[in-house]
Amino acid sequence: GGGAAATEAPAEGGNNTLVFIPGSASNPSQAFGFKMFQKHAAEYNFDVSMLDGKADVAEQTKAINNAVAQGADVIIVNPNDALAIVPAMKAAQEAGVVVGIFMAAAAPGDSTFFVAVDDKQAGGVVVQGILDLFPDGATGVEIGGQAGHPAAIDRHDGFTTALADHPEIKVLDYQNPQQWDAAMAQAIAEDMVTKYGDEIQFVFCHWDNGATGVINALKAAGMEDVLVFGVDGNAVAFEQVQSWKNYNSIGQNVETIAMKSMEIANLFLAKDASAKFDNIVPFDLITKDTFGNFTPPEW
Amino acid sequence: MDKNHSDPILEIKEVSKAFPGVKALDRVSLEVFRGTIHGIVGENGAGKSTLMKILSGVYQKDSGEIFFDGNKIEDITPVQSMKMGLSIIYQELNLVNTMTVGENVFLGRFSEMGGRKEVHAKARVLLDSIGCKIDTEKEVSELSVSDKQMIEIAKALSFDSKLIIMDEPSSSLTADEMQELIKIIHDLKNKGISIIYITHKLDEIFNFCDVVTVMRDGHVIATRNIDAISRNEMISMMVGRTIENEYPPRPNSVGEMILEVEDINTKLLKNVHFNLKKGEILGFVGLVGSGRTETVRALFGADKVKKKSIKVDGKFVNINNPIDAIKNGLAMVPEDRKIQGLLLQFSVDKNISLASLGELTYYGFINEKKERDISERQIKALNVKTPSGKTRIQLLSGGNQQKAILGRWLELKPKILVLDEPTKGIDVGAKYEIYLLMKKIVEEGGSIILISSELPEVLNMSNRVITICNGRITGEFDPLLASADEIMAKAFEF
Amino acid sequence: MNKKITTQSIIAFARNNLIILGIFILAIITSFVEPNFLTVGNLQNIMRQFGPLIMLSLGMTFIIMGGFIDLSVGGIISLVAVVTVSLIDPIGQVAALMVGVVIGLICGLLNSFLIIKGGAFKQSEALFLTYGMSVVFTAVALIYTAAAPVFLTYSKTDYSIFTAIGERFVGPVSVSFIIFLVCLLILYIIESRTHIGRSICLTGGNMTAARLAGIPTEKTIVFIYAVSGIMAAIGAVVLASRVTIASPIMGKGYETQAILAVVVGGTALLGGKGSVLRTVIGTLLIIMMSNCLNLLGVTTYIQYMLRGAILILAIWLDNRKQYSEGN
Amino acid sequence: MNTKITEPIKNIFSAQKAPIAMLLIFITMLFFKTPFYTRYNLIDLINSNSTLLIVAMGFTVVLVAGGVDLSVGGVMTVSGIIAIKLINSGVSIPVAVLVSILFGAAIGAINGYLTVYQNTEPFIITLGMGVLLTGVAQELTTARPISGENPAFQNLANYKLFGVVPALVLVMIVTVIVVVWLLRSTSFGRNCYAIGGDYEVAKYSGINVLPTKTLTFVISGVTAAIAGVMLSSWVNSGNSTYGDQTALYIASAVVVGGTSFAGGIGGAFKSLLGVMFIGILSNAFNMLNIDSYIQQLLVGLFIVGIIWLDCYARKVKRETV
Ligand SMILES: Nc1ncnc2c1ncn2[C@@H]1O[C@H](COP(=O)(O)OP(=O)(O)OP(=O)(O)O)[C@@H](O)[C@H]1O
Ligand SMILES: Nc1ncnc2c1ncn2[C@@H]1O[C@H](COP(=O)(O)OP(=O)(O)OP(=O)(O)O)[C@@H](O)[C@H]1O
Ligand SMILES: [Mg+2]
Ligand SMILES: [Mg+2]
Repeated sequence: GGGAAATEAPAEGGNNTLVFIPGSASNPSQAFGFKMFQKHAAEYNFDVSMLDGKADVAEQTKAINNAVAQGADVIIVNPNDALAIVPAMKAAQEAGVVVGIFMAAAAPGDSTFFVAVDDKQAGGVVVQGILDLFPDGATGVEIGGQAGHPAAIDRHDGFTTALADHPEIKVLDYQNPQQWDAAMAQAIAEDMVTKYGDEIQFVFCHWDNGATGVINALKAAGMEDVLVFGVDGNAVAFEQVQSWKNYNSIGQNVETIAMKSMEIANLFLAKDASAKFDNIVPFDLITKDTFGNFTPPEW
Repeated sequence: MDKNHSDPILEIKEVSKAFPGVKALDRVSLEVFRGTIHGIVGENGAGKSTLMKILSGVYQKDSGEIFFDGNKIEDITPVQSMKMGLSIIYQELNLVNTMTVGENVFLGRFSEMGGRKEVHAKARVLLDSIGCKIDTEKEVSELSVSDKQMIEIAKALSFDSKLIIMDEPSSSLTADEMQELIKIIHDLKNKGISIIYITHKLDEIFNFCDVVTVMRDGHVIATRNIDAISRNEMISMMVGRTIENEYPPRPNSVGEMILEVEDINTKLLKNVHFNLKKGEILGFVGLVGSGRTETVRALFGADKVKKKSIKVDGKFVNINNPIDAIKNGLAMVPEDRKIQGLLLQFSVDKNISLASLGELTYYGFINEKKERDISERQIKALNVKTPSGKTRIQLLSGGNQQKAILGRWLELKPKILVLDEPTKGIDVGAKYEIYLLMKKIVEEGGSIILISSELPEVLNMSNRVITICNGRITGEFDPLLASADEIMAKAFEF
Repeated sequence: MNKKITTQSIIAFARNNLIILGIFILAIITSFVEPNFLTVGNLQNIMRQFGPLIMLSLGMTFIIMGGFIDLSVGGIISLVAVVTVSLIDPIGQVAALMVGVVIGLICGLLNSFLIIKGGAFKQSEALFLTYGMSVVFTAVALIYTAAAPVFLTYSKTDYSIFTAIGERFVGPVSVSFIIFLVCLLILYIIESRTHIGRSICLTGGNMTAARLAGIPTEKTIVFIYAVSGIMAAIGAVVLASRVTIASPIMGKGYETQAILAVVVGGTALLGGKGSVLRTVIGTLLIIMMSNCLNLLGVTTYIQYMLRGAILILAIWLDNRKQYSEGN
Repeated sequence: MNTKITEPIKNIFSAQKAPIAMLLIFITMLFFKTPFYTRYNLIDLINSNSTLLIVAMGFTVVLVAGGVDLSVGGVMTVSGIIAIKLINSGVSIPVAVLVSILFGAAIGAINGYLTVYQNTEPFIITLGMGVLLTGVAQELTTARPISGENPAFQNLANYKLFGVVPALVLVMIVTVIVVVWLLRSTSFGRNCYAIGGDYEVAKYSGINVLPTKTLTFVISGVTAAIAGVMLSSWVNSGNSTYGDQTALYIASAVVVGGTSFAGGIGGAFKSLLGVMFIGILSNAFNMLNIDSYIQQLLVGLFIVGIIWLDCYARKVKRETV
């Protein structure tokens, strides 16, 4: 046991305890993430459990403190808000807990390490994808993820940065729905279709489930040629890659990230000098050409 | 006249007030002298309460002038009026149910009184002075109506008032409490405090008022010294015509048995049993809280009971809710008109058709034409004064509201009609109309159970009375043979 | 029949129909700035966006008219959506639809059972009971799918009914809109012509008096919650058909939107007075507002500010209108 | 004399479900080997529920006076953001905190004006205000979290008095004491009970109902702002998503505690119990490692159960035969 507060850490079978704290247990990618932790826990000698961040910073802070109280050796957090849990994570580290950030980037010191795809890079990939289809440039729209969510922020920033070098690509409109809610994404997409019509040649939607709504909107308007980009690489992404004329998904392999998180956590627990703070997992760019190379995940 | 009479504490000059559709006060003038008890009488809707509410600042007058204690008052608020020395006991009870007795007495004056302890101590003193024993820490919601009335009186006394207005304070007091109230009123008078006393009980006017003002339809008809007016004169001024008798001749149409209540038991009621015959008016006599209302509510299926057995027309019936009761030919005009009787926001039409709604429904659909017919018929038959059937019932005077509720039930031609305090707060004229209606109902073969806290009413209207005391039936009388004293003795029996 | 149109009558009309006026002004401004607003495509757009919310709002109207409130509709949507969509493959689309509606009905009955058995006849008591039930329904939905969304488009069997609800048109009118019209017609007839409809108003007006006069108030409560549950279930089906995804938290926030739509429409929150027709107007305002603001290129942040401000304004103005009527 | 002692105890057991349920949790947790009873956890339990408790205090005042304030979440968020932004731009901490609190008071005043003076339905108006404030928060931050740049700001919540008691807890305790005192022992507080108990009666009894009731909204705005600032200090950042779910959470906790939505009944201490009950419940669930969806189900059932039992107890009391 590592937690300072843990008077007697339950040491069952000599395994270390890992507490996974998703931003919200209702978020399918996080729910799947927990499954992956459970699936591979034995390989990495962990007993895993989950405390819910309940889509609220104060709740997530509570959960981190509860994990410390439980004497967790490792806490893996998917943040609701990259900044707000920093004090709690620092306190946890001071108590001797290894704190990893899951599927999001972090600043050094805030946590012990992070494992994620580079959400900022996703923007670059999208720009490249647009240029592949429209070498002379194109116009389109961006539909962000949940307002204020770290992944949504990074994806937008990365996209904006990458676009700075490509004035031939023009983003007509950018809107942030309130939640990761496909219905909201669809309503926004429908209104954008009304407003810009055929000017829309591509849509970058920050998550594949939201892109489902976008595709519904495009279908209704008969705009079957529009290039749609999503992020996640979940099951629906594989479906959409096949069923929509131009659909690409920037896959983040949750299973890989979960395994990597446990691997790195073990390095830190062993005080291995090779343990790194930043652990970027490469994207799986899922397109009509590449989808056969990957197995669709079950979420 | 003693010397104080020459010095008015209150002068009202040509005050008018209109509500939408009603001219509630029409150039009313009135003078109240120091140290007098000034009675005000008048039919329902005469404008008595409205005038008082203007004085206390709840309503603003449309025109006219008011002088209080020599000062002209204009656009006054309730706070200001109290500070000036004018306090009022409203007709509708005016207590916060969720708070304690002590805090209610000094409502809004918590820190003035010096905090929690002081509030209760001072309230104790005040309550003792009017002979009221209620615990000041008790929550008002747990009190009976008459206890609440006493708290109201204590509250009014707690102000250093020069004029106290009492708007029907006696409507729910027991005889003992009434005596206490009269004593208090006299004490106040001796201290030079003036009192405006509004009531529908004419006896009270003659018992202790010095001056009486009669109002009708928003006008002051006359102001007289009490020794210069007779009861009949007063009544004819109130209703605008002479009334020979306050009660119609007693109906005499009693037939065979219709209702046999064998055994009602609740926390309060013990083996309550009685019967009712066709064409009979059965009066219930008892003190406040004796269980009269509880008995009829249990009969009507309004409340849960431990046990009851009821026979209608010789057959046992199950009455678990008002719907069952109505199916078995029962109807009830409840005692609290506003809370239990009326849908204040709804039109007169909808209030009247309420109980007949089932009859008007065919395959789930309401026949609206029939609904209007019913309402028109009842408005006409009962002479309900309303601008139209579409008027919100809230805007009608108490007597007319009560008639509308009666109409609601009469449409069903119930076999058994329960009237719980049907004339409470209703003027003489409207009362008489209701008595005539009762007579008509029984003559047409209906039966009535009458509950009233006004003994003369029960005695004059009933064919038979039973007394209830503490949840038990204590006696049965023929009002023609028994004396009022005899009956009251049984009602007090423990 | 030739009433003169005076300025006064125009002002009176405006006063009495502020929300309709607001919708018109919004539409006019938007159509000037964004000509695409008045295209058939956008009107059809609005029609479909209208779909899910209006269903709940219609059910919520009965609840609020009866003097109650139902915060559980969000949870019901989530639960019905995931169960219905996931059942298409195992039991077929018609049976799945029926199961969905029955679940909505059961949820509604459960609410009314709690309210009646607990004697929770105050609006505030019902508020918290149904809030708690919403948490419960959502949790059941989460447990049912283990938080994963289920996709209509993954179905291996026929899901043509859902597709029709989600995207088909009959002439210029979307199928979901036709469903709405049918529901509206039925509910309006119930409200204005039937015994149970009157009972709802009477119960909302004064439950004690209504009960004593023989109105079946408890049956009425069961009825309104059952209707609300069923309408939420229909809303869930329309929503899932439209988005083609059902997620166990997709209903979140719909309950407050529905309440706002009902009250902005002019149904009194305290009960006793209102109409499903008013709710249509209220819902239209909410949907149009987001459509227009999107077309005007207003960012979602500002949209939120404006939405809050306009809702407050609508209720405040409507209130002033009633206030001046009352005097 | 005897009743003075037994009455409150009797009251607690007949009317108060939250304390009993809380007691049950404490007893249950004795039988499980969890870190529930560690000093760290118990302090954290209080510390991490402090911001909610602060909001609940003002919320209770509004409820007692017969209103309701669903904009507390929005006020929290925006006032936290204001504080952080001002401090980051060089404004001194006390001034920034003061401005934030004044902002809360101003929103409370607007809520109060609209609902009390204009006689609109507070439930709906404050709901709308919450939506509006969410938009304001997003606009102020462009929907990104902003971090506090002045480390001293963190001390506001995190400074440990005597090395143990976090400043946040201290602020919470002071707020609770002030509100308990306000409601129990001041004229203002008693007038709130009167207004909530019966508005018309309070009016006719000479209580200045309009300003008093408006003031309750201001107080709610102020406590929400204090909570917002403390939350921002605690997590050293501001974001438009904070307080997203606060209003209904607080409302149900307060009602579970025994303060009535109908007004006139309840009190600050009851609300404290209600909030702590739900906090302890979820802490105990976490300590027992109960699956998070099952947790949600159980919390829902607890809320329904307790409120239902309260309703049922009242029903039984009404209908005793
Ligand atoms: N707030 C109001 N709005 C509209 N009309 C009102 C209002 N208050 C009173 N009225 C009407 O004004 C008239 C006078 O009513 P008021 O209450 O003063 O009569 P009252 O003499 O006190 O009768 P009662 O003996 O029944 O108490 C009645 O017609 C009543 O319907
Ligand atoms: N002093 C009291 N304190 C508390 N509750 C009381 C008191 N008196 C009566 N009650 C309750 O209030 C109701 C009043 O009793 P009930 O109405 O049957 O008496 P009543 O003879 O009709 O008197 P009333 O003139 O008040 O109608 C009953 O339910 C009774 O339990
Ligand atoms: Mg009167
Ligand atoms: Mg009675």
